[in-house]
Amino acid sequence: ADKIRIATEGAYPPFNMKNTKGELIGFDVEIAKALCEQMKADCEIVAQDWDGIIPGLLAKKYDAIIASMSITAERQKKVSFTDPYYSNYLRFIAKKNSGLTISKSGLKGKKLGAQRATISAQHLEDNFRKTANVKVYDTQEAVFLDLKAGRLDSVLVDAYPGYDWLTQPDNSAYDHVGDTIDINDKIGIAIRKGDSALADKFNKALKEILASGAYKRINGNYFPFSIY
Amino acid sequence: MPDFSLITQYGDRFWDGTLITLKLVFLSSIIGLMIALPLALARSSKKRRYWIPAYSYIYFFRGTPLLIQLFILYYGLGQFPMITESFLWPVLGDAEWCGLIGLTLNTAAYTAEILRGGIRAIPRGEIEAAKAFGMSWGLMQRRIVLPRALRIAWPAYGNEVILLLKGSALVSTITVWDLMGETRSVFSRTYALEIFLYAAIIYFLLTFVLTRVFNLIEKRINRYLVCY
Amino acid sequence: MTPSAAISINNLHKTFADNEVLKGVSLSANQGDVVSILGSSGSGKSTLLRCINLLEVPTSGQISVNGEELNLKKDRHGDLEPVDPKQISRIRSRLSMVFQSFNLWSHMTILENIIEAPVHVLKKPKAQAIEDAMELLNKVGIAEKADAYPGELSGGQQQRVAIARALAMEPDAMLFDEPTSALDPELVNEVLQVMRQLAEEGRTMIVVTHEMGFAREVSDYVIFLHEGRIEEQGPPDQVFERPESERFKQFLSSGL
Amino acid sequence: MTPSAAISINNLHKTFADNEVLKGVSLSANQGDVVSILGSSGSGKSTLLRCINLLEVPTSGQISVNGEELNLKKDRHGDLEPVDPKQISRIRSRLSMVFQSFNLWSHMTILENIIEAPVHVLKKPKAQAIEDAMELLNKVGIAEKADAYPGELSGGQQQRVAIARALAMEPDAMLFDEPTSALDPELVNEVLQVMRQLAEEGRTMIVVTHEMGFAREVSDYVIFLHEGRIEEQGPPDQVFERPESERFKQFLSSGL
Amino acid sequence: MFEYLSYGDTGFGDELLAGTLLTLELALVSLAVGIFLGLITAAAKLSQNRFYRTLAHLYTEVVRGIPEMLVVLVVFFGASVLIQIVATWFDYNEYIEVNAFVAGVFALGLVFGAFSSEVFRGAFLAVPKGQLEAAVACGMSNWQVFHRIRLPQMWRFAIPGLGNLWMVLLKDTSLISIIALDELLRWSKVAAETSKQPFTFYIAAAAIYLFLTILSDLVRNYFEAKANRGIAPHA
Ligand SMILES: Nc1ncnc2c1ncn2[C@@H]1O[C@H](COP(=O)(O)OP(=O)(O)OP(=O)(O)O)[C@@H](O)[C@H]1O
Ligand SMILES: Nc1ncnc2c1ncn2[C@@H]1O[C@H](COP(=O)(O)OP(=O)(O)OP(=O)(O)O)[C@@H](O)[C@H]1O
Ligand SMILES: [Mg+2]
Ligand SMILES: [Mg+2]
Repeated sequence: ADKIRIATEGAYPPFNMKNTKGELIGFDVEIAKALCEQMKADCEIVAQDWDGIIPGLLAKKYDAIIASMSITAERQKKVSFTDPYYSNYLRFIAKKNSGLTISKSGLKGKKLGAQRATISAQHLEDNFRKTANVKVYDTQEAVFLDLKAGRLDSVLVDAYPGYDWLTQPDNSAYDHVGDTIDINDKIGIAIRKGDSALADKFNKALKEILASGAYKRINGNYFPFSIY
Repeated sequence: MPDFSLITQYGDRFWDGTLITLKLVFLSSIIGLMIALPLALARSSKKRRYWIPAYSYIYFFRGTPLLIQLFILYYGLGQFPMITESFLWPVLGDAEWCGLIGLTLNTAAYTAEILRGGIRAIPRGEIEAAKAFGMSWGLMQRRIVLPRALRIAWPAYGNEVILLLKGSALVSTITVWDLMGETRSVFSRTYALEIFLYAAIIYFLLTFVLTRVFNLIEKRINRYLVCY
Repeated sequence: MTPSAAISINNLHKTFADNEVLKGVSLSANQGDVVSILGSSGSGKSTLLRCINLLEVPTSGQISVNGEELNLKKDRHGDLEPVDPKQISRIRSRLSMVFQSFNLWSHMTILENIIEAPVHVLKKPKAQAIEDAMELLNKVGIAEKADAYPGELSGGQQQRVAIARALAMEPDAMLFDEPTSALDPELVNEVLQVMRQLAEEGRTMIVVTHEMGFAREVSDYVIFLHEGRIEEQGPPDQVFERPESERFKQFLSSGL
Repeated sequence: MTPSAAISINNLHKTFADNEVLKGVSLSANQGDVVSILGSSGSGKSTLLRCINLLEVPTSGQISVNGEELNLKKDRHGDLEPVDPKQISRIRSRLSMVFQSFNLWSHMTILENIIEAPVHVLKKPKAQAIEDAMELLNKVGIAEKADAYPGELSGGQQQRVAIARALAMEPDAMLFDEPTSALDPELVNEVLQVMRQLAEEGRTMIVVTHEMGFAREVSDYVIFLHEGRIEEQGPPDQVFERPESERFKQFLSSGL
Repeated sequence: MFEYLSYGDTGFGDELLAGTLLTLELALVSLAVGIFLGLITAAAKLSQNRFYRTLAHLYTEVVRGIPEMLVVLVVFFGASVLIQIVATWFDYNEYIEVNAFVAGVFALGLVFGAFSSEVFRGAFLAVPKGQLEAAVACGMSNWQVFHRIRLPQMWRFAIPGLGNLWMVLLKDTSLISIIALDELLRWSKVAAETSKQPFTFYIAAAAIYLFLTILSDLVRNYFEAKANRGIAPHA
């Protein structure tokens, strides 16, 4: 079969990141590998900066994006998505006992951060930019770094990376605030419009790894609960 | 096919970003020039205790990318409790301030080097004449050397301000909502390449106007240059 | 060498790196004297003049202006250096120098050039300085150029501005370094005319020049420098009519 | 104006913008003639010389070199322009020009300066060119500077190299534009000496000069240009002893 | 803190080195492309042909006026899309790789060309007119005058300006990280985030850039001395 080239970002732990050897690792990467194995396809996974990831797909630099990308109406104007391979929620994180209440008035004048080009950032921009001080960062790490440096009162982040971050020992002074925000955010694999054959292949393989338990095993490597 | 609805939809964000960009460039170029004047004098001095520190400063800021300077200033310093707990934090904790400081320190180094070139190009005789009339060192710098050097260096300085304007785009990486910051955020929702085109046009117009302004001023201050 | 001389120099030496350019020069000019310095190229004329107002610091020797001796002290390397920058400034403001290449400040108009030092060094009120400047410009015959820039003037006009600028300091003495050698013959006459007038007014002047005619006609005293030493000196009649030094005879006969 | 003249110019006009600089100049030089062109500044001497080898294209008139007339045609604006670039190159390579400001190529050594055009324009073999160049350098007395760069030479030496460079083209005629006016008196003599020698060897030379002595002593024919016209011409004896034009008398008496 | 800087699988030392080499490679190839573009553009600006002149000035003004980051993005994505569109006209629907390195070099070269064309123009004009006339007077053809006299002398005036532009170029390579080339700055970012030691890695990157700058100065001094051989410093 043809080679399938898959792009991921490589800076979104624990879903995709690089280790000190310079290799790509993470949930997205493992899922991509499992799907390829299932499809018996020859795959190559490449890293691509987030800003250029959709244009790169359109320019046929690669054929699919498995990079925890939310399925949004705006993106669907440019690309198509497969069935979701996990669901996402948004959560605010702040210092323990920060006393913040999550509402327009409760966050008035507060400094809020998120990663640029994510659903969280769009959520903040759309709902809080008028009343609060919204800052966006090139990477998720930078958001957390600024939270710890005290430049941010709270950050809005995808639930799982947030969970992952909170479980690390040096972040024990922080916790979720407010409820889980469900904006019906589904994460899918992006492919070029018209590439429906490839979409079908992915969808089929996804069903198969869900059934075979491969998905569950990978999920377990990262989270003690199901994220599907 | 360019999507003009983007302009109506995101026009005010471009406008806000342009204002921030202009504010940063205006302030940093003026303050940078103030710093550059003494720096250039120190750099031109024959005394080691003046030129070595000036030279080191200039070398560092010209020899490393502005992006790294901004990162060190913003993320790097935020790592040290010594700084986050000090009285400087209200300033260094703020992204716009960091951007302004970074741009200012950077342009001061470049401008100092340009001014030094101007100082060196002053005919020796004009400086000797100033000495021969009993001018003290300070008076001579103030009345003859700096005004003359600035006139000689003016075209090169104009280039530097344009480079500063373009370089200011990098403050978007430290969460400032300048023109580039807005552009990248809007792009990351729409994935419409023409967003970059619009930004390019705005930047081009700004440099275009800036170039004319500098030429006008040059005509005024360099009236004395008579071409035969 | 009376202490009341306007300018007096005693046993001046100046060495550049290994090159001894002045090898013990003494000279004194009284109030109102015009002293001409002759000599071939490289003989040290400019260096001597530049030492007088410390544009070059001499290696050894004494310099007094109006009876006030310049304080020089030996630095670590044994070279002289000025002790008191204030004294240097004060003395320089009493000695005006007119350079061969004019050295007008090119970013200022003629008028600004002339009032610059009186206003900022002598602290003369600006209105007064302008009035005086216009009078001087009239005197050298280029008042109509007051608002022009130096680059817009011919060489002779620039040199006349340079003289006016020097006069504006109301100096005790004026130093001229080949004030005419950058000019073409027509312009030379213009400038010599102005200098003759100054001499007649009784200005103290020290003039490095190649214009024998001028030296002969205008000076009170002539000095011939050769390889850093004074080879011949005296009133012009004596020096030109009955030269003693062989070198000077040769110099005169080469005629330029 | 015989057609066999080495250089002949007929009714040459040259206008810059509105300024008519040459107003009909005719002149011819036979093989071996030395023609001197005198005239005050701005009279059009350089322009005349530069027209001969088409560094300036004349507005109208004819120019022949060695009997070959330069083909010029009118362009759209009615100005002349050369018809055949090959012809121009060929004629230029037979006329060597020596500039007032030397114009040596500063990125090449003296030797490279001299062999440059013979090798690349005349296609002379390099070894031969070097041999000939060394001979010429010997002739003008600076063979030991062959490997120096122009910047390392004094003015007089540079001018001699410029002459050697011109001679290396084995030209039919040489054009000199004030070859000594950038030099100091000592160096002037050096260069005039070399030119005298060339004249004695029977070279055709057209020389723009301010050196009356040279013009008188060396030339076969003297031309005095004034405001773009020839005001006086003839053999030097006649021109200097019995000048007819008032202007020229005045020019001679100003003496420079 | 320093274990992250170590060389090998446990640290980012080797990655930083690889990034540095890629940075140098990018900069050097862009330099070649940029000099080529700059020379052509300068020639166009000095030509008699009005069309070429206008075109050259337009190119310089536009590229000079747009942030380098945007030039990189526009070239990279614009070129890919364009090539793809052209390919479909010929019923070719397979992917045509626009190599990120090539695109990066092209973008940086475009910027360098715009700026250097001004340096070259000034340098060509600075060659003393008399020396050109001397060449013309010897009967040299236009081409001979250009490549034997004008071009070799031009470098003398151009090298200081080119040196400055090179410094800018060296640092602009960091923008290429946007199109996924792992040059020095991108590795520093990755390392800074993985290790959570931004200060360490940004300072390390700054030090490497400084080192490259010092190296460049030495090389430039060498070329400057070479171009100025035979020309007395005071003249
Ligand atoms: N700043 C300097 N450093 C080194 N040597 C110098 C310096 N200034 C002058 N000299 C040398 O001192 C000597 C005398 O120079 P000076 O300018 O006094 O001569 P001059 O008599 O004025 O000659 P000219 O008539 O050509 O102006 C010369 O040999 C010159 O090279
Ligand atoms: N390229 C040019 N464009 C316009 N005018 C020019 C040009 N070259 C010369 N002229 C004018 O032509 C006139 C004659 O100039 P030319 O150089 O021939 O004089 P000249 O006799 O050689 O004077 P000099 O002795 O000063 O060299 C001058 O008025 C000059 O201004
Ligand atoms: Mg002198
Ligand atoms: Mg002339």
